[in-house]
Amino acid sequence: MSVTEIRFAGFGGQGVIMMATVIGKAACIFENGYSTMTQAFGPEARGGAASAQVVLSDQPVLYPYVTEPNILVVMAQEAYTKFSPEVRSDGILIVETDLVRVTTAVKPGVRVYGVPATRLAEQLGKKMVLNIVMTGFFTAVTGLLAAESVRNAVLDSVPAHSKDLNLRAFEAGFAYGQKVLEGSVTDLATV
Amino acid sequence: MSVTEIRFAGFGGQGVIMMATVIGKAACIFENGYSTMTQAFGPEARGGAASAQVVLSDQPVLYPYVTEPNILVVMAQEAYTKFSPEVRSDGILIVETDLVRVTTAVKPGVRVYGVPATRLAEQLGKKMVLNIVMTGFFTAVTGLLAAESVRNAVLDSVPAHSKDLNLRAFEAGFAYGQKVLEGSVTDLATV
Amino acid sequence: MSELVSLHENPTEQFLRTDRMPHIWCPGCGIGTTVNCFTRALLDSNANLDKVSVVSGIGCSGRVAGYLNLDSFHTTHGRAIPFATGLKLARPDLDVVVYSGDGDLFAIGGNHFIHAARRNVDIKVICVNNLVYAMTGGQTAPTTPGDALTSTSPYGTFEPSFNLPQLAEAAGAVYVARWTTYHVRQLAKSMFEMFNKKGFAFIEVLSPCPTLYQRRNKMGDGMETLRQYKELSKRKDGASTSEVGLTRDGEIVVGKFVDRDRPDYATLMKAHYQHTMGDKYVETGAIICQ
Amino acid sequence: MSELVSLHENPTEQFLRTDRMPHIWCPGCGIGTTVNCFTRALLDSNANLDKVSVVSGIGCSGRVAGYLNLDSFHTTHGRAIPFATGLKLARPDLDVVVYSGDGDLFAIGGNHFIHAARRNVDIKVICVNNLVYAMTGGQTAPTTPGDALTSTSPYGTFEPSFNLPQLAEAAGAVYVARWTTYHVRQLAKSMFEMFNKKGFAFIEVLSPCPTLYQRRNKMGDGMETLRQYKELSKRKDGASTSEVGLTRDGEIVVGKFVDRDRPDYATLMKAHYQHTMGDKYVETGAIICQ
Amino acid sequence: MTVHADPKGVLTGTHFIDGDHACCEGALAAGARFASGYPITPSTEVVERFAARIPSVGGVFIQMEDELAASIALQGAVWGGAKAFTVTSGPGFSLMMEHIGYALMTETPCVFVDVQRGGPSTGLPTMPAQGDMMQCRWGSHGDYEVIALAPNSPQECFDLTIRAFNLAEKYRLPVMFMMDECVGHMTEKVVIPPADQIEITPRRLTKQAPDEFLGYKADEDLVPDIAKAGDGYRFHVTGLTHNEKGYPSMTVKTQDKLIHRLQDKILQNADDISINEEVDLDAADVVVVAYGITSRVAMKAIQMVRDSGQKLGNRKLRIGMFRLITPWPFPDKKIRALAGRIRGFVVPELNLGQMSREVERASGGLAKTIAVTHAGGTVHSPEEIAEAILEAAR
Amino acid sequence: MTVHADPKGVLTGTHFIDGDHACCEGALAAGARFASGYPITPSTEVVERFAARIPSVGGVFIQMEDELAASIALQGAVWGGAKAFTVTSGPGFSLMMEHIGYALMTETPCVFVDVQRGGPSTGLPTMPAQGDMMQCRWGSHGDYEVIALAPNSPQECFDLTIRAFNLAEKYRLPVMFMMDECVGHMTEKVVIPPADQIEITPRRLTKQAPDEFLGYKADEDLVPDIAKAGDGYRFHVTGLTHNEKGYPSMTVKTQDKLIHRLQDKILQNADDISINEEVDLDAADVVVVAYGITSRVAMKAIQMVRDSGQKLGNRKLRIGMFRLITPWPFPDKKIRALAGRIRGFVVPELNLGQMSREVERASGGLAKTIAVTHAGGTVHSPEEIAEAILEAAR
Amino acid sequence: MTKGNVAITVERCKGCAFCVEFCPTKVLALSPAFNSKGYHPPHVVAPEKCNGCDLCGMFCPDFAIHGWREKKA
Amino acid sequence: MTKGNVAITVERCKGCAFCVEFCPTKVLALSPAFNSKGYHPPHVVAPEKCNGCDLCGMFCPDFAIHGWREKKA
Ligand SMILES: Cc1ncc(C[n+]2csc(CCOP(=O)(O)OP(=O)(O)O)c2C)c(N)n1
Ligand SMILES: Cc1ncc(C[n+]2csc(CCOP(=O)(O)OP(=O)(O)O)c2C)c(N)n1
Ligand code: SF4
Ligand code: SF4
Ligand code: SF4
Ligand code: SF4
Ligand code: SF4
Ligand code: SF4
Ligand SMILES: [Mg+2]
Ligand SMILES: [Mg+2]
Repeated sequence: MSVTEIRFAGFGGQGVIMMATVIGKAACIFENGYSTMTQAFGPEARGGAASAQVVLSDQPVLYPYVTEPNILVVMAQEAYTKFSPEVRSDGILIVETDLVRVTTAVKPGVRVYGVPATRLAEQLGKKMVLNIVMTGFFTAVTGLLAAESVRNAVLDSVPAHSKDLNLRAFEAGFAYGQKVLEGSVTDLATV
Repeated sequence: MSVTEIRFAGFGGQGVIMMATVIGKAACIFENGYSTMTQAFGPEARGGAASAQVVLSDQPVLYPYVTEPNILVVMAQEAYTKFSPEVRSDGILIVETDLVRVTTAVKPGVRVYGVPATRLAEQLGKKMVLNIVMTGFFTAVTGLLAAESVRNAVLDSVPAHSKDLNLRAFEAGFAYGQKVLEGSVTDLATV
Repeated sequence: MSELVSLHENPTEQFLRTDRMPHIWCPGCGIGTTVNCFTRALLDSNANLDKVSVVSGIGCSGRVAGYLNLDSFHTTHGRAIPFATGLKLARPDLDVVVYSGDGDLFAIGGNHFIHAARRNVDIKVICVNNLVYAMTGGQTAPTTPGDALTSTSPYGTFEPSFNLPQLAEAAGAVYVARWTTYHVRQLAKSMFEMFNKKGFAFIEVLSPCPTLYQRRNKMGDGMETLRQYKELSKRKDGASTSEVGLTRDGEIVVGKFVDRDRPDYATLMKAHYQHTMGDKYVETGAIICQ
Repeated sequence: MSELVSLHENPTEQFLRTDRMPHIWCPGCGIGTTVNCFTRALLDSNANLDKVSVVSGIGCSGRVAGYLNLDSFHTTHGRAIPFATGLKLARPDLDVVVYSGDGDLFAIGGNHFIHAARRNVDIKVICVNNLVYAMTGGQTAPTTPGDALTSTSPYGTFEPSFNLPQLAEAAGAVYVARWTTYHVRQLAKSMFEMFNKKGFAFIEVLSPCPTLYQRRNKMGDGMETLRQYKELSKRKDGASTSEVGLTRDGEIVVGKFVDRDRPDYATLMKAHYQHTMGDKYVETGAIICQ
Repeated sequence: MTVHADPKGVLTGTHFIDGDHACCEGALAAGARFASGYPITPSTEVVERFAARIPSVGGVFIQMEDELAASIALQGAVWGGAKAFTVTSGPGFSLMMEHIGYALMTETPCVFVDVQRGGPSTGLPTMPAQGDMMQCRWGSHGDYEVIALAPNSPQECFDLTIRAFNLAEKYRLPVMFMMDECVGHMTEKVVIPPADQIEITPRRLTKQAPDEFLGYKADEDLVPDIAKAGDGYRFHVTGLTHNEKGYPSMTVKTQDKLIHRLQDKILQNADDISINEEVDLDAADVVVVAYGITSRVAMKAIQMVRDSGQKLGNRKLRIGMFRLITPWPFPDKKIRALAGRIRGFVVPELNLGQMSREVERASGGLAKTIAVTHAGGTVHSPEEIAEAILEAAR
Repeated sequence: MTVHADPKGVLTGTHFIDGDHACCEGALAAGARFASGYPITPSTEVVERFAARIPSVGGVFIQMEDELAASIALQGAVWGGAKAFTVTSGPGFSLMMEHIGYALMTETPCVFVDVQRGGPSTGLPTMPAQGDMMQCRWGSHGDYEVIALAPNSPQECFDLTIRAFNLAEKYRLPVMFMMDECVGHMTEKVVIPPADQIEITPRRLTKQAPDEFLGYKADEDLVPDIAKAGDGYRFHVTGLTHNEKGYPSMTVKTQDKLIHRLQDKILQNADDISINEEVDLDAADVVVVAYGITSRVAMKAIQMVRDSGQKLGNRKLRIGMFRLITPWPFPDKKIRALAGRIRGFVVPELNLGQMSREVERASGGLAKTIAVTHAGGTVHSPEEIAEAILEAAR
Repeated sequence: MTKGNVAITVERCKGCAFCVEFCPTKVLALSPAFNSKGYHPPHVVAPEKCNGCDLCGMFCPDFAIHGWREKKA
Repeated sequence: MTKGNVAITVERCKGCAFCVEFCPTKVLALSPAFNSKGYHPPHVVAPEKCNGCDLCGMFCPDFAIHGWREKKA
């Protein structure tokens, strides 16, 4: 049984939940896996922190929450501070480079990838799609799911009138991710 | 253990509950017995039937309701119809003679006493005290409790300004009862 | 004459569950009088009686539903209005009448009253106001006026009471009237009007409770109260509702105070969805499951 | 200047549970602004702060009690007013303020509002009206005006909303005012007046909820709402409350609408018992058990 | 320090009154000076008497607009410093469930009186039942323990109401006073002692200074001291999960600690809280477990069986009685111990089997449990119970 | 006659949605066309989705002024002929207790959804618990039985909501749909079949003529046929004790007959109503009894123990799982039978021990019961449960 | 004047006298006799005066009396 | 004009700009810098214009700013 735990974290309005939904949907609807998505609710989260969790598996998921994420995606410094210690030592950490400064405290062995998703989204004309940029990037650097599956999940999750924009956002993130993998960009602020 | 079950029945406004209270109180406060009084409540009783039950005993009363009354006091025809079959065959039936017609269906062995309590009360100037007249009569014909105890219970149960009137009512009923016992009056309408 | 008697039936009779007679109401109680007016209004309205539902809460007045030979609901204390709201929204083809007491509608049920009036749900509310909680033994109600004795105010009430027509108007009712059980013809007519009014309509009927209000307050029996109604009532149609508050033995302003038009809830809903959803909106008449 | 800064404290600071800061309210939320006005009013009133209790229900606005460094009660949803009623009647020496949201006070809590107003209980009610149930995610409230989008009205609301000042007046409030969070000075002054008023006093404060009302309705952020308040508000002291209903983007009538005198519940009670029971009446001040 | 009742509230003497009135007198004797109510048969007499008595004692009765208001207004009064209670019957009790939970969570000492009538729903408004026994334990959402008392006579309505108030103060919680219509509307002799013979548990008012005070930090007995409004403590009270200071703290850890303490303050003090009448248990073959009015009918049934000279083998059948004066917390251990030495329990109740399930559970299969159910409207006939006793003996 | 779902309400296809949304889709598929609600976390998403969906399906959603109104408005709609439901969480569920009793007493077919969050009182509004399991059984005054379902995944939120509506119609009663925050807010794949594969139980509308019709005279299965308003039946509905005609009849005899029938229509049909998932029970040494989200965590715990190769004597420890899909009516007989052949039960719940008491009671001392309690706020760690399994095996 | 009639269901009457008092033409009086529940029902003392207005019927809280007009044949 | 002062608790600010907008004398502007939560707090751009009216303090929903007047010695 292979299980992958993923946490997405940022602040309200960044579309963190949507990212988790897209990944979860890609896995269980567009590939033949199982996935469970949960999100942190809470009055304390009013305009504050937002986080979502996805567990992917080749068998039905029993335990619904993430305890030690294989992959952590963070889009805010507070989220980084709170969640980065949880990542497994063989895990992946993905950050929004303009919003998160990666400290040296990251466990050795953790692969770290960064993308200026907000900036890329702004270049597409709509800051709002930063989450889909991030999703594209995620798809590229993790290689967890087929790009086609995630693309379909994106299309299935956004309103009709914005399908095009979101597709472009996905591709932008995906392309950036491929470049990062090739080593042709590095864009990580570290303290 | 000696137990006496008594039911008082009539219609709303006749002071049936008060009669039961006075007898119950006389037994347990002014004599050294035990007594439990209960009453029939019910929306169905709106302006209609009223009934109360007293169980007297020389030991604490366990079962609170009357099943086979030793004594039945009725002040309305409907009450008579409903309850007279319950009286024990060695029991006592007391009726308001102007309001109740005693039918021959009464069990043999049941002693029947009648008093025109309403009329006697009216003679005292206040129809309202018919229940205390009846209480006096009850005290006389049953001999169950000392007249003094019941008299005290009456005084303890009525408002200060009407103590006098009620005492006279009690005496009127008591006197009538004594006369009935002596055989000097008989005043029973029977069908 | 005796022949005629047997040929002619009391017009109320067909509305009664005669197998439940006699009813539990006391001698001189006004609730039955209001029922007469209600049945006369129904007759005049030519309503299809199979399509009239009566919803009551709990109380002496709440027993009305149980005596009327219509589809009838004796709900929980205070909740006749939201029950009626659900029934009416599911079945716009029915006439839904709420018939209950002052305590039921305005003490525990007060919130539902103001909200249904605000929404302008198309239900008709008849409040038998006997100024007291009768069924439970004569406690203070939010309508008990002035300095009246009740079982929970053994030294007399001192709380200010509601002015029901004013509250109804402020909350949004489209039809507001007050009568007493002395005003049998006017009441019947008002009930008839109410049936023809779309939206949240409200009639307050002052009614004697000789057993638990009048007696405790040495106000005599039902008859004496009716005489008092006759004497103290003043008809002022269109009176400002802020000026019709009741006092212990002051003037009783009666009449129709409010009669205005405002689209009712279902109409608003339909129009709104048609406007916003266009073709996608599936309008429903009666919601009846397979 | 830096020296002075450290010497001078924010006047609100002493009223805050600073160990609970930052609060949970969103950027641009108006609730905090109303708290500033409240604290300024309290300062001006020279009240003994140990004797002021704040009672909230549940909601974003209901969190006020938890942030104020006073005796404070975060009760159940809708029940702040009856809790406050009990507290005030047991402790007439306390100033009891109810501070809560529109949903809390007028949806689930509507009945308690009208009854406390009727009784004229001496409590002060501040309603932060953000036109929505914010805490639970932005559902329709009985105050949501016109055709606004909410999470339970995804195609827009169509229900008529309450006119809160009118309802308050009809139910019996002795002081009724409305302001917005743009009117900080007027609001503070009004709150001050309210403290000096005996009886049931009510202030409605319109307040932005950028996160759950404004955003969904594309009305911008808190700032944009404040600008709108500024533009649309019209001060009409003494306006007839029947004419101050709110619409989606129409005029916002602000001002003090009602300021009248009526003996409060405790005063009525005392006078009544003195009158009816004479010497036998044992008047109580604070009810405190041994 | 022994605190006695305030003589103002104590109607010392011998009275012939019903259970509802006796309950009111008990509350007055216990120091209750505030009641918020809403009329409902068969409980209204309690507050009617309170309304008549309180102006000459000093205090407040307020009839609220509904049971929601009635069940929270008293809590406001309690935080002001009053001893307070509310009174209702089934339908109203259902409406009070949210506020019972609030009182438990905020540790507000007070008393809820439920005079049980026939249910469910409007049911039989004027007739007896004991159908709310599980409701008083489980009727509010979430998890908690409760204390409940069940009087079987007007005298006990008086005595145990005082105990209910005392337990409420000692353990800082709402106590459920579970009467039934029969006991509530039954008139008997009630002896009210002089005030100085009535012991009263005072409120556990904190002696700490405001800046040190933690309203939810418990003492050894798991109960925290309390402050009242107006004394400068500037405390906070919330129904949210809260820390020792009373501040909302929505964490798993705080929840775990708080909820367990609320449970344990009852369970760990159960020996102090729980009282039961134990009659002839020592060598019993059959034990009748009963409470409220049913315990009296059961006693009559036991007498009937005894009088009939029933044998077990060649000796007399021995029947004991275990009366649940405090049905909650349920006396698990005692029932378990009894189960190990008897043949069976007989549990008559005016319901379809509520406390009998607890007897069954607690006896762990060591003795059989015969529930003598009754849908309510009146009491059992002693014969029904007697029959069950014989069955249990077989 | 098989009745299928009305395609209008059925969103056939594969979806990635959470339990709350799936519950709403289940209700629509089951034919619900009316919902009255009042917002409360974590249940609001159910009605939010209903509000979004219903105008294009045909029907009404109304947000009422409070839970009292929400829990009775749907009953008005039902008597008009609609299938209807309401949705809430703990505090609102407490407020609905009176009306659950009314629906039971009047035999009104409908569904009450409770998405459980941490309690008591306001507690942990956004975090999971299973603390209302006893409340849904006992929370209304008076005595009754209920049917409750507890889904453990969004797929089951869909499937079992349909079942809840079907049971409501078949047995003319309110069915309790007991979700928990975790299941409600968890997003997974949900497959919605075509309408013609969804079986729907139609309302048992009477075929009798109005003058013969008795709305409370039961058929053999103890369930009476029903009429709807507007069809000339001129029926009466009351929460008072009533006779077969539906008229108030406040007698001991009517009460006895009615209340027992209401109980028996569930108990005598328990085999039809009750469904449970039984995994590896045959030769089990230890059986885990669980429901809702906890059943999944428990399954993980069982796998952990299995994987660790635990032995009993010299063979592998055998662990079974008994999942309460319908916690109520409780499967007394099955648990009793199991108790006779295993060492112990392990009952993990997000509460301080609720269904575990039932397991303990039903097992009659034949096997031990280990409750793995949890105050809520999150789910158990599988390790806690695993440990209890080992303890039960000892 | 139109001829009116009035009918009384004696056993339902509870003797409130509303009909007697509010009959505009004083057709009725309470009878000295009791019905079986002990109430004095009304009886017709001036039949010729009845105009069939049914005010008695509208007032009667016990549905025990009503008046009507004879239809002209 | 009375001399006024204004103080800002930068870490509490959530950048709503109410203070900036409603300062009658335009003393404030939002700073381009972020506080640790990522908001732009105000900073004083025209200290001499401040009259200490505390309108900023009354508007600020986060209790992050206030103005006051210097007492004349
Ligand atoms: C929840 C609940 N609370 C209280 C009651 C008791 N109760 C029954 S009727 C009633 C008052 C009725 O007063 P009103 O509506 O004025 O009717 P009336 O009897 O005066 O006609 C009350 C308090 C109840 N049945 N249910
Ligand atoms: C009995 C109950 N029902 C519902 C809720 C859920 N709830 C919490 S706050 C709230 C609405 C709050 O609205 P409002 O009073 O306007 O406050 P806001 O958040 O808008 O400031 C609701 C419905 C609850 N906590 N308790
Ligand atoms: S108690 Fe009053 S309201 Fe009830 S039936 Fe009798 S008179 Fe009418
Ligand atoms: S959700 Fe709205 S009301 Fe609540 S804190 Fe945010 S802005 Fe304020
Ligand atoms: S019908 Fe009219 S006139 Fe005839 S008796 Fe009746 S009230 Fe009098
Ligand atoms: S009005 Fe009706 S009840 Fe009253 S006296 Fe006349 S007939 Fe009898
Ligand atoms: S008003 Fe307060 S929160 Fe808003 S920008 Fe100014 S200092 Fe910051
Ligand atoms: S105190 Fe007044 S002038 Fe000074 S910064 Fe604040 S708002 Fe501007
Ligand atoms: Mg009334
Ligand atoms: Mg709001």
